[in-house]
Amino acid sequence: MERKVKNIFIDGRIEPAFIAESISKHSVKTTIGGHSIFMGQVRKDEIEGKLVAAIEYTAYQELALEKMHQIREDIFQKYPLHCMHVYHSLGTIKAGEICLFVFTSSTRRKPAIDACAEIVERLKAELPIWGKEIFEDDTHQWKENS
Amino acid sequence: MERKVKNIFIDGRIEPAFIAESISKHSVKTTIGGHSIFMGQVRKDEIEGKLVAAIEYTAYQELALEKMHQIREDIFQKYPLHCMHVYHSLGTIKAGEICLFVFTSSTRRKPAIDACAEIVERLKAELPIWGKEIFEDDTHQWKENS
Amino acid sequence: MEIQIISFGKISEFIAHQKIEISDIRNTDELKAYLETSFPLLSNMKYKLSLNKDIVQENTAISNQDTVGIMPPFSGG
Amino acid sequence: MEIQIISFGKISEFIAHQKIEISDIRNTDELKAYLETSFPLLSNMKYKLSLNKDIVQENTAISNQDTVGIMPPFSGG
Repeated sequence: MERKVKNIFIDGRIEPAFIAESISKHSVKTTIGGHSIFMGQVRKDEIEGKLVAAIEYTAYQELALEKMHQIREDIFQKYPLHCMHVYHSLGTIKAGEICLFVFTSSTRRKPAIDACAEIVERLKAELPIWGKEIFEDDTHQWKENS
Repeated sequence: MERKVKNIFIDGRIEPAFIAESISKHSVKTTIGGHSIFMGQVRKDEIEGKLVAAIEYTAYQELALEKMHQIREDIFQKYPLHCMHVYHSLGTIKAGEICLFVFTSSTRRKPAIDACAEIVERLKAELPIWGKEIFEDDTHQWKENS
Repeated sequence: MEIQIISFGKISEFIAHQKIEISDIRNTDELKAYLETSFPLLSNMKYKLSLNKDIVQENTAISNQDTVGIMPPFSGG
Repeated sequence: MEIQIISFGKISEFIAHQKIEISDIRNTDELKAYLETSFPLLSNMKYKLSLNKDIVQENTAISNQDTVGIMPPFSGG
């Protein structure tokens, strides 16, 4: 069993060009028939009259990567995937920018679609990552996943 | 009720750069929190010892666009989406290239994910589109969705 | 009356687009029987008809100048 | 013995990273009670502990030089 723990953290926003590059790399994998992608984007939520300007993400990185490694192994056990890529931003991500990118690929469409959805759920529930919502007036509140 | 029937057909493969551009355009829509994407990629399947080199797609375009319009309306009725984009290739798409791109966005993740999966299912079942699998020796067979 | 026949996918390999003159065919069920006699390969296949811009779900009357599509199972996506 | 305390998210605003000397605390349940007394804000919050590189699921023995993380509910993604 391989014990290579992959890094998932990226400083700052995830660029659409990075996503395109990631998609491009799969054109040589000609047993893939379906790709599923989920992206999280920072919302300009209004909370008690104040607008969210950005979310500042921090993580307990060591623990998060260890946990993500377990999730990865579980998902590969459960679904016949060719590829699985996960990236999460750290630092300040402005409203409208992308902070999460999950990408799965399989021969037929269903495993990619189901695995992608399950990774997003597990990642939100299990990874020690915290988002601090920074309002336009520089006050803040801590986000909580429901 | 708007009666604008959008075109979904693209000549040739769908470029990763086109997908990136489509993602970028959503950064101004700051009520979006989640994006879901499905992409279909042409597989180099082996069928009775021969490898698929490409799929040539044709469609009954008028009918397909009409049907897609109905699917679009059904999906917007059923899910609280901000955006929905669908593109399907026509013509010859080589193994490893992308022939389908479905992109949905919503405030929270679940509607985008569920709608995207449902659009893919309905599109495959209901749109009059045909794929001719062209083998490396230039013979062919017609694909059938299971 | 005259109707336009268009065909797709696998079926386009043995039924060309064509105008046909029909006299005693009034609806899509009758047209199916006619087509399967004229093009025997069709009788062993799964296919659907379209009538103008709709997929035919049940037997439907045909009018002069209608366009009928003959469509094998879909395989988009 | 001495343990290292690290804190995250909202909790990092009132508990700084620190080394603490504990004599009569042997496990994570006892540590929780100690932390909630020392930092009263904590007793009104949902939080989890980590011990070294694991999230604490049940009462676990603590050893000298362990690292304990205090983590509010996650909000990644």
